[in-house]
Amino acid sequence: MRACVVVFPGSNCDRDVAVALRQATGADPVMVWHRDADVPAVDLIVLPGGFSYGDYLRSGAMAAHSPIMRSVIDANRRGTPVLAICNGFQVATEAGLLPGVLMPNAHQKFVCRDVTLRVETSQSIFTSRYTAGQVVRIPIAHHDGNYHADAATLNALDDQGLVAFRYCDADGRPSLDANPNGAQRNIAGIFSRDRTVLGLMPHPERAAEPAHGGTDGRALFDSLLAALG
Amino acid sequence: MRITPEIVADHGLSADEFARILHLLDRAPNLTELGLFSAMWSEHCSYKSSRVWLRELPTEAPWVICGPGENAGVIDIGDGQAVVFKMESHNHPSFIEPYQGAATGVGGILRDVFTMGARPIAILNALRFGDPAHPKTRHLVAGVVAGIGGYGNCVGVPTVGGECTFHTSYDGNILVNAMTVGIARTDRIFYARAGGVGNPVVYVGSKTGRDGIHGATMASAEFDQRSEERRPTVQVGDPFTEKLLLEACLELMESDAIVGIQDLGAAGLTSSSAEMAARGGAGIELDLDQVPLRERGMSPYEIMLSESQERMLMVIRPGREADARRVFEKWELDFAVIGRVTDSGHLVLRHAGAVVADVPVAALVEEAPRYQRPWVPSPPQAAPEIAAPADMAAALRALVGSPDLSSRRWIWEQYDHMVMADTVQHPGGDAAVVRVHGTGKALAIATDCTPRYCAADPERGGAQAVAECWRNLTAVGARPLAITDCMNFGNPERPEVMGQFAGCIRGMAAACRALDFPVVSGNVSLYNETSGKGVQPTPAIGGVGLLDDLRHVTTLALKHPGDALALIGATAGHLPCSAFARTIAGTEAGPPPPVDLAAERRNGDFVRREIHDHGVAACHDLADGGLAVALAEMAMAGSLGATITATPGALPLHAWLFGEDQGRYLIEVPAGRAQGLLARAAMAGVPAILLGRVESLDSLTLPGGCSISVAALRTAHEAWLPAYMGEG
Amino acid sequence: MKARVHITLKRGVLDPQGKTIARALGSLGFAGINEVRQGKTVEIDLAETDAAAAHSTVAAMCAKLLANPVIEDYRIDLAEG
Amino acid sequence: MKARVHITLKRGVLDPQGKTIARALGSLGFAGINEVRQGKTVEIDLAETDAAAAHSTVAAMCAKLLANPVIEDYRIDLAEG
Ligand SMILES: Nc1ncnc2c1ncn2[C@@H]1O[C@H](COP(=O)(O)OP(=O)(O)O)[C@@H](O)[C@H]1O
Ligand SMILES: [Mg+2]
Repeated sequence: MRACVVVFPGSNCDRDVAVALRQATGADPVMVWHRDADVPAVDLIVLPGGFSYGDYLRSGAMAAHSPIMRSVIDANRRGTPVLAICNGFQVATEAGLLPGVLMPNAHQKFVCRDVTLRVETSQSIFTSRYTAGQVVRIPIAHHDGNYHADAATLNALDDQGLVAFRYCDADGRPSLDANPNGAQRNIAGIFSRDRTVLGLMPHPERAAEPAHGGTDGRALFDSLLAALG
Repeated sequence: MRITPEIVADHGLSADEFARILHLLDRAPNLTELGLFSAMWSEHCSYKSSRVWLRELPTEAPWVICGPGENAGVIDIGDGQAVVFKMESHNHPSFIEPYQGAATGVGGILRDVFTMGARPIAILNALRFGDPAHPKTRHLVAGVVAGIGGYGNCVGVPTVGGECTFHTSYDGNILVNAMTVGIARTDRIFYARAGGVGNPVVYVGSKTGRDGIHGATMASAEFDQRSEERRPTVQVGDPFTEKLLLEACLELMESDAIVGIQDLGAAGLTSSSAEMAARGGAGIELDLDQVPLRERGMSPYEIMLSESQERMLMVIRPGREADARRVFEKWELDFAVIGRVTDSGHLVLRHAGAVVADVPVAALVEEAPRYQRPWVPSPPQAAPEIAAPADMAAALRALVGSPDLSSRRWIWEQYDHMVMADTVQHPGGDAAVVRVHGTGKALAIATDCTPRYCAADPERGGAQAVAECWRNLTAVGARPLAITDCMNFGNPERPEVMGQFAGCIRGMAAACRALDFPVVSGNVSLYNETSGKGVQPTPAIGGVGLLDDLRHVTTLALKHPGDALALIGATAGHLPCSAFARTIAGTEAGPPPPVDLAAERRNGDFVRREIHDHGVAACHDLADGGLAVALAEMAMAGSLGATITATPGALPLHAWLFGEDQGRYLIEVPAGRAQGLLARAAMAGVPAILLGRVESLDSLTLPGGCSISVAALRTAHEAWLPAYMGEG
Repeated sequence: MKARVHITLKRGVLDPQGKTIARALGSLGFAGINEVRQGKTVEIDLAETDAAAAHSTVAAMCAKLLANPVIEDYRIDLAEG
Repeated sequence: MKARVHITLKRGVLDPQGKTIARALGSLGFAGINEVRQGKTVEIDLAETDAAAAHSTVAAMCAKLLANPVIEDYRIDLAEG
């Protein structure tokens, strides 16, 4: 599997996800600077976490309109999967790769901690190594993770099985208490309609090896390796 | 413009100091030159009150690569790697504008570390606020915590630990101390020295605006009504630009283009150019027309004294301007050649074609005044009687739920403490543990100080702060290597305050020597005083230790029901000046516990050896709240209970449970290994007793049969801070 | 010319910032607050001197970057500058 | 009544957001941008119906919470509502 990681000014989880990719696949991803005209021919494009353009104006907005994103969108149209983590998720929604928007957390504070997530489906190249309904523990770290979309969009996500992860309690219930940021319907991650884009607020690359204190994120990278070779 | 006595006074210079300037220059300075002296001779830049005392601190060890005097200290951790670290205060700005003050404090200390060629890998913050009941406190806590998080999170360096306590002495003067730790290659350390006559002097980063002019003099004066008028001088931080600056500097540092580099901190271009010239024994000539400006019409005075953030000054090798420019333009930062190195020994400034200042560098730096301020020793404290509480369990619950001992989760969950994916031990333990990227090694990092001890007995308090930091690093299994410090005190012109300063330094020096724990960098913040009321003496200590093998990392959480608990170190039941005395008995009087540095070392070395050679399941040092609080913290972290089977002997139970005798640890080992542990302790001359055992039940059983639910303790422990912040 | 763009959340979109401000004002003792909504303004100083041209440029900026049509409305005010 | 508070950074105070927006607009191909400054607005819907009383309440809110006088200026507009 050949992957690339798009680096925007202000990205800061680019190295972390590159390490996780290398550990899972044995190969170093290509790091692509945002001013490069095109993404290279790869099997996977990663939009990493961080604070692209300082999260100024709206998180993800300025990165979403940077030149490289046109190339990312084109590649995805031609079928290249996109993994969009945290700030990457914000970029992906602003760029129209995914529906909805990530608003500031309901409590107006940055939040960094482990959360429990329910894996909603194993029917995707990103989640095949999980089982549907599995409860996993993965960290979040964001100020703007409050997923918002209109009712029609939310219904469509649910009806078409496009919600990938939901914040839940230890027993797998997506309760109010388990929701760390006010996201509608406890949504932590969603797929695009054709399931070639996954956007998620939690950081699987921070739960990818024993030194992290948990390895529940590893299966996401293993799923990709299984699907993409 | 004629320099009148009023202008001199407005610049924070005394009549004697001005006379000294006249003598050094052999003429009257112009206003720009007066500004240069005012900044460089301020307490903040010159250390004029503290320097004579700081010399007493030990600064050397075989592993020290660079001690105090540079932007940060540097120590060797083997394999060609070095740790670069420093702590700094941003107290006054944070009181005036908590978010931006704290944020720019983090920005400044990050630059101090990456300017030396290190990639920052961890941030810590040591915070002191006023009485929780004081009307300003809540607002200050909210702003400071958001500001620290806002900056560090955006730059992408994890904030992994710190301290936060409350005391009424900080009502008008909060303390915001930030520490950064970075990793560099030992053969690629960069120093702030100008060298090579004719070499270009280069400015990079953000543009210069009218921000923070006179920040250094503000940090060197007591607060009064007029501070309000100085308000517009607060700087706004831009962490996004800092991230770009960090990456650009580290990228250029891969080449050999840089001769010397220094960040622009307090007193901006003035101190960076003068200090680089002084360290390199050179002169510098600057053309101020070349400085990138944010506003039109800035005077030389303003350009030189601006404290705009996210800027650096470099001397580069001749002919390398184009390479350097390419790197900074890639990162969309300003880049300008603004001068050159000379052999004149003078700082010469040109503006609009004229020389606007010409001052010997030595006059600004080496010739800055140095004072042996009068001081009086702090009076010894008589020990009060501390009565037993009616209910031990209730006292314990009240302590773990008190402002100073309750959980800081509300704070550290606002900090990204995991970015860089190398945080092995999160906030909440004795020390943060951060892996050295790509290796099996890790650094342990902690900040410590117990100001009430320092107030009661500065010398003991100073020694205790260093010892506690050393103990916290030891408790996670690390070998403590060196410290940085941040000396926060009141007005040094008061002999009592200087007495506190002198006492703390003596105590610190003794502890550093006894523990082989030298000081490699630090910062002094004086005049933390409002209307004659100073803060408790607060020498914050930031320590770094090394774990050669990550597998030895030990946490404080209880692990296995049935394991034995052993108490290492002697218990004398010292209650005066303890957290119990303050919170439960309502008295702050009395002397702090004695600090036996030889025992501290013996006990710590023993514990570390046990962790390495025999493995321990859990380890925690005993500090505020003594044995009972330490045990409660271990139980809460592990969600397990424990039964104490040992008895207090001749001591009153409350003194045994809550006394704060130093040099102690609680460790968990498999029951079958307990006797071996005790035998080895006896051989090493280390006091150790079997304290009790870990239980699967959710309760702590204290001597006398009283028991308390761990869940109830946790509720009390977790509740206070969110409730105080209005989120209960 | 100077353009000021006012960006507000669409009616019906929950405004957590506004809610937090309303709560904070309440706890400071201010009564009689029905609702608080927060918005932002972006002031742009343009070299363009023709009002119509400036307006259409700024509208393009809004569409491309300044506002997110999923949740935000905007309004443009122009002034000589 | 409805009050709208406009909060802007004082002249001379660095505006990292404005600076970054200006740069992003530039790289989107918009030319002739001299400067961009970002501010915020807080719209408060008050039960109070008297304009003078409303104004003084909102001014107090600004002083106490909404604006930070160290780095920000503010302006209050009132409207029937
Ligand atoms: N301001 C803060 N920021 C981050 N972590 C903090 C802060 N204050 C306290 N902590 C963390 O909470 C834990 C308890 O702190 P403290 O009681 O000072 O520890 P100790 O008594 O072991 O020195 C530590 O892990 C510390 O790093
Ligand atoms: Mg400790």
